[in-house]
Amino acid sequence: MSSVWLIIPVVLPILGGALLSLLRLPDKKRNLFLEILVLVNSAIAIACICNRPTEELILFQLTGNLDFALRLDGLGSVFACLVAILWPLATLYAFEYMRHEERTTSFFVFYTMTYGVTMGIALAENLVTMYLFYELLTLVSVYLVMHPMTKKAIRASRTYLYYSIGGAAFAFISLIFIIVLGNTTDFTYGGVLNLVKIGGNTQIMLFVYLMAFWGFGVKAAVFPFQGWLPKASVAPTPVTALLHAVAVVKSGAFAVMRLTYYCFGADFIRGTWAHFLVMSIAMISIIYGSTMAVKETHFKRRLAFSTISNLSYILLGVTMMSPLGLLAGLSHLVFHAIMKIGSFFSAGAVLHQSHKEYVDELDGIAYRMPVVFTAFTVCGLSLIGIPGFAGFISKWNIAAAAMEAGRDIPYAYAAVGVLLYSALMTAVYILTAAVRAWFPDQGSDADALKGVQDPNWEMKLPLILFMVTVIVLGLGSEPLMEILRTVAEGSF
Amino acid sequence: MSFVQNFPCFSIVLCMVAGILSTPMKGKQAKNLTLVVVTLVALMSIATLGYVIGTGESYTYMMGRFPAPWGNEIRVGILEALTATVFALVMLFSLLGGMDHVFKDINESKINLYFILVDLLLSSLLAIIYTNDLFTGYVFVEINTIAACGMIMIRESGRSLIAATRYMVMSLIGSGLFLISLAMLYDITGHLLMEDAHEAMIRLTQSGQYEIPLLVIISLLTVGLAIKSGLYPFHSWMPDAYGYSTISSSSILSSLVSKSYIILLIKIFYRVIGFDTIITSKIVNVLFVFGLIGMIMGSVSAIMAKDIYKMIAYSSVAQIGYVYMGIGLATEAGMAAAIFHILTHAITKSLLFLSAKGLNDASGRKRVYPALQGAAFRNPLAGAAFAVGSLSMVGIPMLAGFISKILFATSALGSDPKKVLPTLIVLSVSTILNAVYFLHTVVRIYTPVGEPGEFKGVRIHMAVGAAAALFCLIALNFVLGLYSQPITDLIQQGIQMFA
Amino acid sequence: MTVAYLLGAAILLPILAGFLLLFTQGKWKNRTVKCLFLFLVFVITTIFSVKLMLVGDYQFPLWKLTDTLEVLVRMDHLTRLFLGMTVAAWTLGGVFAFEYMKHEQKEDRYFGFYLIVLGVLIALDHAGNLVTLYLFFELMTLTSLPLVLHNLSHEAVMAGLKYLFYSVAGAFAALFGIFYLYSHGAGSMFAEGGYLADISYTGSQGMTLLVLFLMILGFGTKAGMFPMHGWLPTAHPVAPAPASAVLSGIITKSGVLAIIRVVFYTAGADYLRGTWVQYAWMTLTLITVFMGSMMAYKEQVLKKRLAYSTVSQVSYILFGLSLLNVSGIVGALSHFVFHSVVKNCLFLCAGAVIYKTGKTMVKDLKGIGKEMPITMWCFTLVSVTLVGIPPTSGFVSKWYLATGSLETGMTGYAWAGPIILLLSAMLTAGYLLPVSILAFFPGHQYDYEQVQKREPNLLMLVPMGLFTIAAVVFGIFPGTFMNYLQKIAMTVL
Amino acid sequence: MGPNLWVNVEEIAAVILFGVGFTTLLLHKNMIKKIIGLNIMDTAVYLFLAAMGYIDGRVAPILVNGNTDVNLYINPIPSGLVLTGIVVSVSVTALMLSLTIRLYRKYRSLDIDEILIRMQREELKK
Repeated sequence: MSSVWLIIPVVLPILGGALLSLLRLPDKKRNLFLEILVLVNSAIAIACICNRPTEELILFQLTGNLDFALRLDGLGSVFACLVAILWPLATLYAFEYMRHEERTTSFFVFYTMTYGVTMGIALAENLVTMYLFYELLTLVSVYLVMHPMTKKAIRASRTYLYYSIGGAAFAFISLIFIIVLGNTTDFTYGGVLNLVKIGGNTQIMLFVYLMAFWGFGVKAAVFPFQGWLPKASVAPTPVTALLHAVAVVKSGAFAVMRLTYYCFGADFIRGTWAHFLVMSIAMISIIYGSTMAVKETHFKRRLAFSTISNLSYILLGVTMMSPLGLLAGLSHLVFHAIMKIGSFFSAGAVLHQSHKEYVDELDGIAYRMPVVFTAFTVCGLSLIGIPGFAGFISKWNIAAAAMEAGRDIPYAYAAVGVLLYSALMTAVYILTAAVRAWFPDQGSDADALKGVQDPNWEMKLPLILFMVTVIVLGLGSEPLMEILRTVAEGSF
Repeated sequence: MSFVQNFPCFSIVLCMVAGILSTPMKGKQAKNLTLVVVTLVALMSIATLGYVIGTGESYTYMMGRFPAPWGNEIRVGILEALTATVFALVMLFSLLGGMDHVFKDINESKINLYFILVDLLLSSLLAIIYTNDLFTGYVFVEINTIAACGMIMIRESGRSLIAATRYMVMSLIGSGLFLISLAMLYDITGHLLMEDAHEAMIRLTQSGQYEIPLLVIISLLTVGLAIKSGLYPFHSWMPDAYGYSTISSSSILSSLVSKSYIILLIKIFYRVIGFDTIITSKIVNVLFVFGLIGMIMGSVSAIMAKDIYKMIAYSSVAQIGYVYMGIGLATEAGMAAAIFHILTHAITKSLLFLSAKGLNDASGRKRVYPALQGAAFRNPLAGAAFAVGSLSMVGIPMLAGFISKILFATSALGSDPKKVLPTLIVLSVSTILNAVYFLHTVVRIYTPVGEPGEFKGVRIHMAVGAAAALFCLIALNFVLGLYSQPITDLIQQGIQMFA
Repeated sequence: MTVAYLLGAAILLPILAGFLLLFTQGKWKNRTVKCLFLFLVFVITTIFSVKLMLVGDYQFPLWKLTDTLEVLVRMDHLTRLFLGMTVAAWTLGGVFAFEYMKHEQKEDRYFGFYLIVLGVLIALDHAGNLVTLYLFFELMTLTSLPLVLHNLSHEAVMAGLKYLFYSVAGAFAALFGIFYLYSHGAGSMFAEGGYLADISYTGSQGMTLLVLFLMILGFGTKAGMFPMHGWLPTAHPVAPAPASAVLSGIITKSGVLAIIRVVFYTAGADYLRGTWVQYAWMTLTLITVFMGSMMAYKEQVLKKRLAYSTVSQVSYILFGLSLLNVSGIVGALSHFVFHSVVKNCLFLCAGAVIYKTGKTMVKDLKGIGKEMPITMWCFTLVSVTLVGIPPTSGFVSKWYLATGSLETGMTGYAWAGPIILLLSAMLTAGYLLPVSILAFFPGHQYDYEQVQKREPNLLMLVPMGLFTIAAVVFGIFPGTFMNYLQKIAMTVL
Repeated sequence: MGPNLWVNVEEIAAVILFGVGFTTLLLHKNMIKKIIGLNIMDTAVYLFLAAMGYIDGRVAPILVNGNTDVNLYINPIPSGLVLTGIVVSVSVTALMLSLTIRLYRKYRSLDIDEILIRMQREELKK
């Protein structure tokens, strides 16, 4: 395939979104238009991934060695593929979810645009391009957070904006260092740093890495920059689910992967103080996220806190600074996306059908909405890391990476401990909700849920698909792991 | 001698003549004349730029009949022509963008006066850019000040009068310092033309004479011009001056006038004193520090500001901090970044002021934030323009601001190692602060008003000229953001031509 | 690969049947048909299992989880022992429940999960490597949860959550060890005698001992070993009686199975012998034995008393294992079988009492032996067995345990073990026999006029009777069985 | 130092005057005094320039008897500069004065602080 095709997955949704804002179609036609657009886009994206064009596609030449360029490599393919598969389903879900909301057209305009921008992050060939799409992602997604237009939503969107832009500002520093002190700005497995040029400034470079880790990590909600994520859960569920479980936060994690393995190079960081620090950051985030999730009783916010901890699982894998670590990060990136979008969609379905927001209102709801709660339970068990579900595989990988790293750096063993602690907390916050839903206390008020039932197929279909995927991947993900392993070793 | 070589001189003279011609005219006629003149100047500057790029070297142009070292000269290089082009274009767009307000804000009998001032201002700007003679520089600095002051006070509200007074006092202090430094410079070199003064300067530095007077001169000169351009902490006059004059004035003042002094400063640094001498004098370090402080404090003040114009005005303080920080890096790359930022800031700040006015119109002329809620829906073009300007200021890729940021940061890496991290960190922090106030406002103007408020159904359609101006400025922002390479190359060449 | 299909059938049949029941909740019009269907499933599963046990030893990967993790199944003597016990107890418990569950709500859900757990347990018994073990261990926890909180009272739900979190926490502690072993080249498959002493294993000794201890502790949670025993007395009594029976009789034993797999099939007894892990483990089990019986002695609610008894008795087994010698293992394995039989029976008896009279407190049981003589005879007989009065089965196992303890020659422990066992046996007598005494000899205030026969029907009596007979027969004729266990013990060391 | 000081007496006076003017312009509250300060400051510079251009024993650069010998006259350029400067300062002074008048008309005060206070009061009234 010619590399010109690469531009399509990025630009088509953006143009499609823009077109939508001009057309002002009635709801039904709009939905059809959007679904087709998104499907076509996903199809093209997957076609690109299957027949990978090897050469790059330069969009703009900024200055001498800086250009906006797209290229598809292994890591990008994984992310792009994930996004391409999840987006059509999420869009389908959103149609039903948003039916009774206002300003749906502008919502879908931005929703679709976000697709293109996320693709841009996946396909970016160099740090500058990724930075561009990273910033754009903030901008297009901020509307989605403020969409309810309540005071709370606007405040949340502002917080989100400041955090993201701020993070990018610090990531920007690393961009500069890579431009100046790297052999090239293109992502290259193993890093691009020119050690001759760096000379004695290794400490500064490590400091810069740390700043960039935090900078890009803001989107991945690493401690102490996690504050925006729970707040942003005021957004409509399709947004929370897709953006705050897949697109936005995963972009952050993806960016950290790019930064670590494709810019600085894992070898450069391994064993330094920066390595210890980033590992600690990831661990603290995990502990913080999962503990707070237990404390939180708002259903969606609880899941948001869970996202915080799970994102740091990815980062924890990444910070093992080994191919195995990258594999671990990647597998959790994929699996967490599926299971978290599944659980968010369940929470959204509950909200949509019954307007229940708090966990303690869920008594017995599972019998009213069996499909939704089966999906939630399956995704939740997967989040805990129960074997037989997808989450176990990725946690296994993370632990294996940590154990491997632990041979040289015993500190990494702590990561396994943290992982298990968090798994326990996950069990607590997921299962208390699930048990409540399935096994209500006898005294609970059965009338509170009168008339609540499963949503229609547009919401159920994605849920069922996610649930099945979680189980299938949990039982047999051998082919996927083989692909991911080659990617993580940089040979894809 | 090519005919094009006359253009710089022509454009200066043309502006003056137009000013004189406007005296008996009615406001409308004066306006048309001014627009024509500004357009002509822009075209001529472009032609000059083309010519200079073509020949690849600068030329001096003798004013009057006396040759150097006695006569008066202008000098045209790439940088001068480029700056003149951008300035003329921004001037044109600013005038177009704020034209209807000029007629609303100003007493009808005085409208022609306003355009006279504009003409004068443009001529003095061009003169400051082109001049090769220090004292001519001083004279036009004063003319610039007078014209600018006139443009502030012509609105004749109490606020604008006081703002003009403050502006005037600060400017006079600045130009006083500048003048005395010139006098001393003349004292030790015996020349006023830049080349000759520079040669004398080289001789002096080589022989090691007059070290202390030289230091005094450099300090006075820098401080004088820094005060005039509003470097923190000499910025107190800015918010009122920009916030309470008619919008074209605000736009022109913030994007051009204060920048022209910086251009003059850079020119003197390179062409008279010699950049190496400047570096050894450590004055750049002072500029660097104040630049950094300005970047932060300007933004902090902008966050505290309660109305949108003051916010933009304080943001100018921060941006001037950026420029001085670039100069303070004491490298050629830093200087190039500073100059690029001057251009970026010129097009972005005018865009912001003009669009802020559009939003303000859509909100019953209220300038406080709560009134602006949803203004972007009532005036879509202004909203979009404000958003683009804000994003550029924050430094979103594809827009001009991002390139300045990249240039600043990369040049920081090439400078004194002690300056690397402070620069980068302050740059990042300042970006965040920028995001806080600019994007806050953007979010605000794009937040629909809940229940039908007082502005229900209000929809502002901008005048054709204003709309065109906004479009052009947005386009310029994207051009600088996406195809910056030619411009940065030109700046680099221009700096080399200085030496 | 017929064995694979057979195995798949044995695992999937109950699971699928369970799901069928879950999806058709409340739609079975005829209860008899449902019970017959269930019985059929039990019988077929049993037949499959027995066929599997007769195939001979085998070991093969079932499928791959990822490119490095595979699900491995294995049939050896240990599997046979556990599998046989599981299927038998499950079938009898199921039959008992046909009657018992009449007075509970939502019995379809109960039977659904009951069947699913059976499938999972069959798979767990077959686990051939640590990952497979862990996989089915977790699934067992989750699927058995609905059995615990079946009646949905607040108390039951809370107990269920407690059960869940303890189990999950324990499993995660074990998981840490699994992670460690795998990443250092161990864990591929179980082997008699362990393989951590092999050269290919790269883990450091200190760390390995630590993770082994964690694994023992973690899997020991399921077996109610101190300090992770807290859930057991809470969770077992709130479940319906047949569920309590299998929970106490079988599911706690899966913790034992897991520990055996870790200690004897992964680490190797030699690896642990004489290390701090052995001492610590032994200490914990002894504490549990003593503490469990003390608590049981103090407890007044019958089912809770039985639950505490489980805590203490399962640690007998663990104590035997911790001795790391043949006698200890034989004692442990025999006690596993005996205790399963006995505890199943005891809980079923308690269930029968509750079913018929609704009495739960020990002091209410005055004279119950006159009303339900067969039930209480069963109760008494197995109680005697558990106390370990010769010639019952309990005596045999305790004899072996004591011998094993003395054989170790470990200073202090060699003697402390038998003493505590003796103490605990006395306490056991102290908390079980008074129940029988109270039941049969209510004293002279008891109004014999009021006595009415309340014996339950055959569906309940037959399982209880069979368990009782088994307990007694094992005690009287332990010879062949003990030889079989001896054989197992020799191979694993 | 001593002799140098004496030789440069005009320059020293100029610098002192400049300081006086500068301070007045910067710190004085009264508008008129500010303007006076401005003028003192400018005048100081002119004095400085004129002193520089003056060469002992020569005459003003006005051709006398058609004698074009350079060594006869003082440097004419500073004088030219002073003239230009005066023009500039006059216009600036005029502008300042006009501003002052307008301010006075509006606020009836010449004290800049007072003016600010009154302006704020006025705005509050609106």
